[in-house]
This record gives sequence, structure tokens and C-alpha cells, in this order.
Amino acid sequence: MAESEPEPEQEPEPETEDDAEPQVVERDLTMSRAMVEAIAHEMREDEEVFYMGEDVADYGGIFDSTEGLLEEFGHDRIMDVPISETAYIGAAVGAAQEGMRPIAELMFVDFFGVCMDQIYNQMAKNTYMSGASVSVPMVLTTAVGGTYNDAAQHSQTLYGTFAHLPGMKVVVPSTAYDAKGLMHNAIRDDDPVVYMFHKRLMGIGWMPAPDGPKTPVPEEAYTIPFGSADVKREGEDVTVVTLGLHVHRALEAAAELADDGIDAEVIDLRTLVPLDTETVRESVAKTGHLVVVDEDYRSYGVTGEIIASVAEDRLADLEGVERVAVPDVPLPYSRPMENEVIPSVEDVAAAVRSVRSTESGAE
Amino acid sequence: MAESEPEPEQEPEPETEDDAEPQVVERDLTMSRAMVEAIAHEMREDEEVFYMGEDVADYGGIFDSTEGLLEEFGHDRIMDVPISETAYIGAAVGAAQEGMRPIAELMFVDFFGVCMDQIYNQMAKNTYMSGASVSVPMVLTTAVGGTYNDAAQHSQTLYGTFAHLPGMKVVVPSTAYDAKGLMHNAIRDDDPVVYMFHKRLMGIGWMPAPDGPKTPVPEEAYTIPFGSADVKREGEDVTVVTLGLHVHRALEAAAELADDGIDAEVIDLRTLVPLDTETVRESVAKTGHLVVVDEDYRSYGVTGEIIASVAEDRLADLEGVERVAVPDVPLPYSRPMENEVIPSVEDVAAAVRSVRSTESGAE
Amino acid sequence: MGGVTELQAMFEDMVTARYYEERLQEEYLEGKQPAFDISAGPIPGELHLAAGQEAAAAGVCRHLRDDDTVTAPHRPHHVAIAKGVDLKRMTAEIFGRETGLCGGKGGHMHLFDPDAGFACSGIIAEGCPPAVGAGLAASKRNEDSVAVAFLGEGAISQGGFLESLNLAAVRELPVVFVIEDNDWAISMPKERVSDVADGSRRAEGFDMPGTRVDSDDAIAVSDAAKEAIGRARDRNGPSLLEVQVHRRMGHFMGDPQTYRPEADQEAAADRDSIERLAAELRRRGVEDETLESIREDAHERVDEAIEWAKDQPEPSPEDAYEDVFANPPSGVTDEEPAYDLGTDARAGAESGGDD
Amino acid sequence: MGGVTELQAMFEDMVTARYYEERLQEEYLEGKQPAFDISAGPIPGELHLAAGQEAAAAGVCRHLRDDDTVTAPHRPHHVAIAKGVDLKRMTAEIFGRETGLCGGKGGHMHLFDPDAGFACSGIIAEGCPPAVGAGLAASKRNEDSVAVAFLGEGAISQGGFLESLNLAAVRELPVVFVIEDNDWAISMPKERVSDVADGSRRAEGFDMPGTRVDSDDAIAVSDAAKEAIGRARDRNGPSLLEVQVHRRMGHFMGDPQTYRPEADQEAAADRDSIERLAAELRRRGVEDETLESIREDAHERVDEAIEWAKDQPEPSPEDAYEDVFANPPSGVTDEEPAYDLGTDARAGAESGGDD
Ligand SMILES: Cc1ncc(C[n+]2csc(CCOP(=O)(O)OP(=O)(O)O)c2C)c(N)n1
Ligand SMILES: Cc1ncc(C[n+]2csc(CCOP(=O)(O)OP(=O)(O)O)c2C)c(N)n1
Ligand SMILES: [Mg+2]
Ligand SMILES: [Mg+2]
Repeated sequence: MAESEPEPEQEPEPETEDDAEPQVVERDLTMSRAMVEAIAHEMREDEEVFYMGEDVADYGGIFDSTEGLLEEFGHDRIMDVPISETAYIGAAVGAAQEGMRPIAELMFVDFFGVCMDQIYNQMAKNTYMSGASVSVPMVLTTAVGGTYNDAAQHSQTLYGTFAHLPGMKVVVPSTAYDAKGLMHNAIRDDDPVVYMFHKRLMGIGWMPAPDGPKTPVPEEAYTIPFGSADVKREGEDVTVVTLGLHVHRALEAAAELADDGIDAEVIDLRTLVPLDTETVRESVAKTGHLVVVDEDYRSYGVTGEIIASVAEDRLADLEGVERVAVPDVPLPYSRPMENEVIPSVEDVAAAVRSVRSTESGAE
Repeated sequence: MAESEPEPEQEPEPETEDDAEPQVVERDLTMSRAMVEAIAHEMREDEEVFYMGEDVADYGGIFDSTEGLLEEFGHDRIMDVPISETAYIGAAVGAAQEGMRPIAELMFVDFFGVCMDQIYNQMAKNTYMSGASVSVPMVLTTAVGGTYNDAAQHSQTLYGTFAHLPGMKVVVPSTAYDAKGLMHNAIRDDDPVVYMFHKRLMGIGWMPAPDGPKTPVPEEAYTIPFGSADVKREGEDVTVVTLGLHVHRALEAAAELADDGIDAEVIDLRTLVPLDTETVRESVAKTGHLVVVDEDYRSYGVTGEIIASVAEDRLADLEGVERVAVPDVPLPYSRPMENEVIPSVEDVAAAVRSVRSTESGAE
Repeated sequence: MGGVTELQAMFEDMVTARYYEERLQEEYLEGKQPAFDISAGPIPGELHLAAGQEAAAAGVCRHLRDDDTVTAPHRPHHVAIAKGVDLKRMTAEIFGRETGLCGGKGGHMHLFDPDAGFACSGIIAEGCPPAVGAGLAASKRNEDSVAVAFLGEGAISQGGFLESLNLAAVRELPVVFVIEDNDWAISMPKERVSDVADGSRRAEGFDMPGTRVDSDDAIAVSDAAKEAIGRARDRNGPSLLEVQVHRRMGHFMGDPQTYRPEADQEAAADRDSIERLAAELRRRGVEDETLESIREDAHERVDEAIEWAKDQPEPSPEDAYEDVFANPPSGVTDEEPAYDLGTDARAGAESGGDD
Repeated sequence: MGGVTELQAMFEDMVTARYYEERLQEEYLEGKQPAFDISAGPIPGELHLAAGQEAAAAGVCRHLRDDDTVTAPHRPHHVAIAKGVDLKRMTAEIFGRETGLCGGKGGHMHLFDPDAGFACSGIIAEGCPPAVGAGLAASKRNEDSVAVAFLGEGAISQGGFLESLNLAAVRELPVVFVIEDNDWAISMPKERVSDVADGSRRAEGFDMPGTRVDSDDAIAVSDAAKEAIGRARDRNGPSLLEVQVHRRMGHFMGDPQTYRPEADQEAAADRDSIERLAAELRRRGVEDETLESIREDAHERVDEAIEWAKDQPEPSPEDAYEDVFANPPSGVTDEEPAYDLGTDARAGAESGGDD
């Protein structure tokens, strides 16, 4: 078996199209390193790719999203911008429509409210409104998630908010391997892609990541398609559908449950738009039980969508459903309360146990 | 039986608490008149209530939301404001925290992106973030909906977008009677209430309303509680859950279906936050079939939430579910395409027929 | 100030726009009889006409090339015409036809003509940041194209505009912001909503040149625009230009204008920039017949465009499902890469996630 | 310029804030050993300290009353202290305790003390519109209270601030905007992100008075603030004040500041507004012992507050479910009114919905 080959400059399409053994990958990267590697690769390949955001140059991104890029690419392509998200994200839209391929960073997704008009009324709609006479090849990167007590304005994921509005592809990686392949696809795509990276997974020195996001990552470029959920753990008894940080919490819960003889399948959606309902439905056809775990607010969001998309097509397969999400309260600051509202490993395990023991609707 | 008593100046609590016959109401109003009547009443009662928005003074609100108020209350209390939604909606938050009771109008809900930070990070969260040491007694009124070919930036409802984010009560009246009672409750409530009125229902001269929204409206003040869905039509065979304009389309579909011997129950949610899941569940317990009809985007929104909230508690009751909503595309301009994506009476009828004939998951 | 040929070209743009909108108005109101119903007739939805504002568009766009970018707001036709947008396809779009600029998806507030470097949109000041982005692209690519964002005087208090001033200024981008001051933001007179009577003063706080042209004078606009656009093209940074214009009609078709003093309406009607430019052309020796023939040609082109548009097919309902994305939803690939990462890695059992 | 007593009061606020933050820093870093982990220790989450910026808060708040409203940004402690926020309950909040100002729900970026007229929030310029709203309330109620919005120099390009300038100006509201210019927006030096070196120039485009105090001088700040606040209180409209301050620390605790030239850090350390004010007080005959005793009293109050806070109970997990709303979800009623509307009305079979 070949060692992973360090050929970052060229672009050997890595997929072994024939029946050869898949290449074994042994180099581990953190999620932030993997994401940055993809960006650097694309910037080398294509002059039109550039990155803009607050503190992305000298600082390297508050959450390491651009760590080291300034040194290679300089301030012209790794651009610090004024704290005016409407102006610079809208400028990214304008530059994209001229054929450039900007990556614009919204430092925390929680700040979307100062610039959502440019995001959803321009970035997301211009392709459609123009009858595709223009396209908007840009990536909007943004940090999401809680678990470090940053309170109501800096801890949300808002997965559902972005996924609800048409015209944007919405990507949420949970491992370094996925992060890189999804980023390559995002930058090469002619459509606007919202790339939501969970702070807790990045492998930032001052915010220890859980086990899991640091994975083997091929050196060369590769693309992971959107709309293709990944079964991170196979199981027979219950389907656990989740994304982002909670992939790892679900895997931990699955390990615990395995000790009790419950075999949970863990599906990582990887992208919310497009949504891979097929993988979810097939799994539920096998297990009959569905638990959806989400770090966004419970109502009108991801959990409802997954359950409904199974119910409308595969109602007969469903023996029980549960959802685990933030219970429709803003994120509280202090530790006991934040821990209470962000789904924990125990919450996931409890939901799995509950969905297996009682048929829903049996009350 | 008493005639409806014209005592708008005083405040006789109208509910007949005893077992007396309910008062018969005979005066019909359009939805806009009913809404304005409630506002005027509250402004007379309480000096601290004022209204601000674009074109709300001399114009009377583009969609008649303030028609006639300037004459009685003057420019100080019916305030035209600069086209700077962040500034004036945020100013409403500030004034509310000082104990005033502002009503701020966002002319079209589609504009939320220029001001969402003040709406969701301040208006909706300050009560929680402060541990309720402050409250934000304000109403955010906004016009929603399509059906008149105003295209992607002026035709949305965004029901799910607002309902997903905690801290706001979200009200969507479908009749004049509901509009008035819900507005009284909204203004008197110490919490922020987003009051979404559908343009097509207002009874504006240049945008003919369907049958239905113009209803009898009591002259005096009355409050309709939030979180109390209204069964607009009782039926045995299928539960149709909807809101806003589509209450009327669903009722029309129900009338058609009745001819074919299908007896549909039509539930008007009236508010999305809080959500009356109880009424929905009880109905489904009776009918076994659920169709959710929504004028917002299909995915990650209202339809998913309603289905999931039934599935998680009453899975055994469910024999079939369908959803009817805007199919995850921006609203197209031209008539054939707009008609295609906004659920029609026929779409609702077809979904009801389909949910009754095939058990979901039977493929 | 340009030569006679240039003035004639402006005149042509202006009479084209004026007549175009008169014809649109007719068509729009047609199906809306007897009672005005916004959703009826061959052109449904809102319609914002720019009669009385043509000087701003003609004077500015005179100095623009095809590779320059213009963004316009909800009142876009005069600008589109002056920027050279395809008249037939624009009209077909307004009539919601399949061969329209946007295949019937955009409508009159969302016209996109990338060949002409034109786009417009319906949210106040929304076009400003994308114009800055076009300027940024030009600057990054070392091209000498420029970008112009049009907005109304009611838009000068919107964050998107104000933020754009700073971003353009701090990066010295080739962008010109053009405020069309027609005194009204729907029913709100500008003194009610803005602290400055002269919108070009907004530039001061951003250390940017600001100029106001105080009359509906296409020639004065052209002179001021020439300077501002020249500055941008020469890489000397952005500027702000305000132009006084007049709204001869309601904000949108169907606007009763009960809020508007009659004197103001009359004044707007009197101040016709087209007549003014015609007089200047005559003063410079252009024959009445020449002007008349420019008008006639324009009318012919407009009539032709409208006839053409009305003959075009409507989109089919199913077209609504197309064009959400330019690429397939899956992106540039639909195949999973084949790597062996080891089981542990994908099962999340690795230890240590930090650098 | 105020008398000695007033200067001493400012001095007291400033040394209180400085020592308070030194103590917070200790506590914050405590549980974060050996490796800095943002989620560990008695104070988790981000912590933005204002050492070096005390003059701005003390000089401005000197002229404010309890019924005046202040909104502060993410770096709020010095302002909160100068505005008279309850030190114990603020501290308890920062430690996430049940008796904190917000019951542990807000944390250091979201402190609310309505009795002291103080609130802060974490999104850039987000406090500006609510401050305008407080000014609007005062004006509507014919009260002579004023509102002050603090922001950083990095925030002067944010729409929420710029829109607020216009709204306050056009309504002549009693609002003062105070920019604390510490030269940095996290890692971005101001010349990289702003077109003007003097942020008070933003006022020009809004026809509003703008002033800059160019040194870390509490007395000069107080003089300028007195004028601006006086103008607001006298109903003469809003103004904009920029104050040069210095950031003695990283943007937040844990910021490596590798982007920051050492010379700049040293300069910030040298320009100590507290020492400067102390020198002035001495010049005016205040004894060293007096200053020392002010310091000691301040330290005592701070230590007491921190001890008290650490003794407070943590909230229980279930408290997380409280306080989303002030009223019940159903509003002011939970009863359906009893009317007989006739069946038709509610079944939607009425005809004619239009006026
Ligand atoms: C953010 C936003 N707020 C409000 C509106 C509604 N609106 C459309 S046009 C208009 C008035 C615009 O006035 P002005 O900028 O002067 O342009 P004019 O219509 O006079 O050409 C308003 C308030 C909008 N489209 N977008
Ligand atoms: C809208 C928004 N964008 C970005 C941020 C992230 N952020 C927090 S503080 C800060 C820098 C602020 O600089 P400045 O206004 O000068 O205040 P300072 O931190 O220097 O006191 C940034 C970019 C934010 N909180 N809100
Ligand atoms: Mg105008
Ligand atoms: Mg700063």
C-alpha cells in the first residue's frame, strides 16, 4: 500500500476510479489544519481565490481558520476588512459575480443579523433571480457552536436558520478529513456555500477538541460531494442522525450504549443543503428507531426536518422518534445552565434508550 | 341577545365569564381595520404606546397597517422614520426597555436581513440575558406573503425563520377577528411579539382579499391568547394544519373535498410561538392523517416542526402525513411560476387526497 | 461638457427611457381595470417608474463602458437603458416571459444583464456592497474598469450604503456612488428622515470627495460624473455624487400620492430635464427635426421591444424549479473519494484533537 | 474642568476599574493552568479587559445620573463601574452565579443593571440603536435624561452605529456617542480598516458636532463630555465624542498579541491615564496619602465584591428554562373570548374582503 503522497502543488485527482485498493492515509491533521490546507491549495491553483474577514491576516483567524495563510499569500489575498459585514460580504458577492472566487468569513455565525440581507437576498438569490445568467461562486465561512460559556450572542450554531433559506449550500464538517474534502468542493463550486465550522472541533490550542475530529488526511486535494451523509458508525438498533460537534458526542454515546447491548448507527449529515434523506431513510428502514441530535434550537429546525422527511416517506418504518436539541432558550452563560441546554453524551444515550423502550404515541 | 356594544373608549372585559349566551357580533371589518382598531384603542389607553415605521404616518402604512392613525395621534406617536431598520427597530428595543410600548413596523418581512441583529440578538434575547431584570414590551409588525408577483425579495413569509429563534412570540392572524384580539394581547404583553400580517388578507383596495378574512369584529377590546390554535373547520378524516393566507385556501379545499365525501378538519395555528401542539395532536388522534400547509419554504420550517411534534408524541396515531409548502426555491416573479410554488387550493386538496389514499412509507 | 454628439446620445437615452416607461405604464394599467388590482394584467407586481430622473442615469452612464458595473435600486429602467441593457430582453423580463433577461424569474426589480454590466435589486442600498465588490475585483485584477452604485436619497441612512463608503474609501476602490435625490422616499419627504439636505455631505465623514448637482441638468451631471468616474478609473479612489432629480409620478404605480402637496407635483412636472437638454441642443444648433427623429427612433425601438416581448412565450410552471444553483447540488463532484483512513479515525476514537 | 472633589471621584472610578480587572484577570487565569483552556476555571468564556481605557469611562460617566442610560460594548467593566453598577452583583454575574445581575445568564458581555441605567452587549455597535431609543423615550416623555452609547474605534464602520447617528440627529435626540479609540480592533490597526484617523469626523456627514480628545486625559475627557452631555440634556441634540485610550492588554485574555509591535505595547503601558490624573491631583495639592487611601478603599471594595461573588451559589441547571419571557407564553390572557361570530364567519365563507 502506498504512502500518502505529498504532491500538494499539482492536482492528481485522487479517487482511485479502478478497483485498486484504496490508498491508506496516515497523516493526522486537526480540523483547522485540514481546512486551511484546502484553502491554500486552491489559492495556489487559482489566482481568483482570496479570503476576507476580520482578523484573518496577522491573527490567522480567531479560530485558526486562516492560520499561516498570510505568510504565503500576503495581505492582498488574505484581507483584513473593516468591521462592516454587510459591506464586505456584499463585496464578496459582487466580486464573485465578476468571476472571482472569494471566501468571506463571518467571525461568529451569531453575527449574521448585521449582514443577512447580503447573504440571503443577494448571495443566495442572485443566481435564481437572474435565471442563472449570473452565478455567485463564493464561500462564506463561519464559526459556530457553544460549550465554552460565551453566552447567548456567541454560542449558537443556527444550522436551521441557514438551511431553511434556499439558494445556499450548507456544509458542516465534523472531522479533518471531511473538512478538507468539503472545502475543496466548496471553493470549486460555482454556487454560494456556507461553510460552518464548529469552534470546538478545530483543534485550537486554547479550546481543547474532543477525540475524533483529528483524523488522517490525504496530502493531495480531494473533493467530498455535498448531499452525501456519512455513516460514522454502523449499527442495527437505532439510527442517530446528527452533525458537527454532536457527531462525536453521538459516537461516544454509541460506545456507551454498546456496552449495554444497544447497537446505534451514527449518521453524520455533513451537509444540510443538499440533505441526504436517502441514507437516513435506509438506516431507519433497518433500525426502525430515529433519534436526531442537533446543537441548534429545537423548534422549526434540523430535528423537525429530519423527522418529517422520514415520516412523509417512510412512516411505516418508524417505531419511535426522539429529538435532542437546544430547548428553545437562548444560550445561557454559566456552566450548569449551558451544560443543561447543549445536548450531552448522556442526553443522547438517554434518548436512544427512551426511543427503544417506549413506542412513541403509546401514552 | 345583546347587540354589540360600541364602547371603544372604556375597557369592559368582554369575556362573559358566566354561563350567559355569548354575545353575537354583527359588524364586519377587514383585517387591516381590525388591526388598526386595536392599535388605536391601546394608544388611547396608554400614552406609552407609539408606532414607528416607514410610511406609516401620512401614507397610513403601505399595507394599511396604520390607516387613519395619523389623524388622531399626530406625527409624534405615528412616527415616520428614516430607512434604517437597524436604527429604528433597535431604538424601539431601547425605548421598550425604558418602559415604553413601541410598535415598530418592518415594511416587508423580506427586509429582515438588514436589521436582524437588533431583532434577534437584542429584542428577543435581552429578557433572557438579563435574567429578566429587563423586559422588552414591544411589537414588531411586518407584512408577509406572495400571490401578487412581487418576486424573491418581496413575497416571502419567513414564518420558520422567526419561529426558530427563541425569545419572540410569533403571531400570524388569518381573520379580522383574530387580528384584533391578537393585537391587543401583543401590545399588552411585556414580551416582544412579532406580528406577521399577510398582505393578501388585509383587505387593501388594490389587492383584493379572498373570502374569509373579513369577519365580524366586536367593537370593544378583547384579547386572544397566544398558543391557542383555532379549529376553523371541524372534520373527521384528515387534519389540515396551516396559518395565514392558507387558512382560507385550506377551507376552500375542504369545501371542495366535502363534495367528494372527505371531511377535513382545518386548524389555524394563529401563533407559531407559542405553538399549540395539543390541538394538533388531538385532531390527529381523531383523523389519523396530517397535512401541513405553509407558505414558507418547505425545509427546516413550519411543516417539519408540526409533523415532528406529532410524530414524537403520537406516532401511533399517524397513518399518513404530507406537507405542502414552497419547494425550497426563491419566489419567482412570473405568474405561472409563482402560482406553481405557492401552494394553491388544488395543491391542498391533492395532498389531502393523497394522504388518505396511500399510507406513507408504503412504497 | 461633451460635444453635441455626446449630448445627443444622452438625449437619446433620456427620451428612450421616458417613452419606455410611458408605454410600460399603459401596459401595466391595462389589465388593472376597472379597479386597480396589483396582481392583474400583463405586468403584475410593483412597478417603480423613473420619469423625471433620466438625467441622472444618462449623465453618469455616458462615461461607462460595457465592462464597468452598475448596480441600480428598485427604480432601474432609466439606468438600465443608459447602461445599454438589452431592451427587448429587459422588456420580456418585465412581462415575465421565458426569454426575458432572467427567464421571468426576476421581474422589474431584479434585472440582470451581465453583458451590459448591469444588475438591480429591491432592498434599499443593497446594490452598494456588490458594487464595491466589483471595484475590488477590478483592483485585484489590475483592470481599469469601475463600478457605480445608484441609490435614492432615502437610502443614504441605510447601513449598507454607509458601510460601503468606508470599505471603498479605505481600499481606494474604483467606485462611484450616485444618489438620485427626488425629494421623496415613498411618502417621506427628505427633511423628515435625513439630517442633511445635501446627501453628498455623507462623504465628509468618510474622507471622500462628495459633489452635488443641484438641478435636473444632464450636462452638469455628465460633467460631475466624468470627474468622479475618471478619478475612479485612474485609481484615485471612490467618490460620492448626488443629483437632484424629480419624481413625476407616484412612488409606484397605484400610489395615490395623497401625502404629496400639489405644488410639489407641479414643480416636478415643470422641471423637465428632457426639455432642458432639448433646449440646450437647440441652442447649440441642433435642428428640431434631428431631435424629433431621435425621438421617433427611440419610440420605434421601444414599441418594437414591447411588441417583441408580448409575443414571447411564458415560462412553464416547472421552470420554477430550475436555477436555484448553477452547479448540481452536490457541487463539482458526486463521487466519494476512496481512501482508507482506518476504522478508528472515522469512528472518532482517535485521541488528542489539538495542535 | 471640575473641582478637586470631582477629579478625585474620577480617580476613584479609575483605580477601582483597574484593580477590579487585575483581580478578574487573576481569577480568570487561575483555573486555566497549565495550558490555557477558555472553558476552564471559575470564569469561563471570553474576557475583555479595559485596562488603559478608564479615563474614557470616568470622564464621561462623571456627568451622568442614575436615570441616564448607558450602553457599552464587549469591553464594559470600566464603564459599568463609572456608571455605578452594583459591583457585587456584577462580579457574581461574571462568575456565573445565581445572584449575579442576570442570574448567571448574561456573563461579562451581557450585564444589565436597570437601576444604574446600564447595559452592554457583544455585537459591534449593537448598543447604539437602543441608546437612541432611550433618548427617544426621554424626549417623548419630556424628561431631561440622556443616553450615552460607548463603542470602539473599530465599530465606526458598522451600519448600526452610522444609522444611529442619523436617527439621533434627525430627531434631535439627547444622545452622546463615545468612541474609545484604542488603536486596535483585535489585531487590526485602525488605519487598515478605517478611512479616517479621527473617528469623530464621522459626525460631519451627519451634521452633528464631533470632538476628539487626543490624549488619555480624564480631565480633558470630562470637559468634552460635559459639553456634549450638557447639550443633550438641554435638548440641543446629539453629538459624537472620540477619546484616545490605550489597550494595555490583549484583545481578550489569551490573545497572544503576536500581531502587535512591541513598541506599541510599550507606548500603551507608558501612557497611563491613572498616573496622569494622580499627578494632576498632586499638583493641585492632594496628598499622596489621600490618593493612597482612595486606592486602598477601592481595593477593599473590589476584594470584598470578589469574595462575595465567589461565595454565591451557582444557578441550578433548570434555571436555564426560566426568563425566556417576562409574561407567560400566552401573553396577558389564557382565556378565549366568548363571542358568537356566526358559523359562516369562522368557516371563511363570507364574501368580499376589501374596503
Ligand atoms: C431595507 C428596505 N427598507 C425599506 C424598503 C421599502 N422601500 C422601497 S423603495 C423605498 C423608498 C426609497 O426612497 P429613495 O431611496 O429615495 O428612492 P426613490 O424611491 O425615491 O427612488 C422604500 C422605503 C426596502 N425596499 N428596503
Ligand atoms: C458585528 C460584529 N462583528 C465582529 C465582532 C467580533 N469582534 C468583537 S470585538 C471586535 C473588535 C472591536 O474593536 P473595537 O471596536 O475597536 O473595540 P475594542 O475591542 O478595541 O475595545 C470584533 C471584530 C462582533 N462582536 N460583532
Ligand atoms: Mg427618493
Ligand atoms: Mg479598538
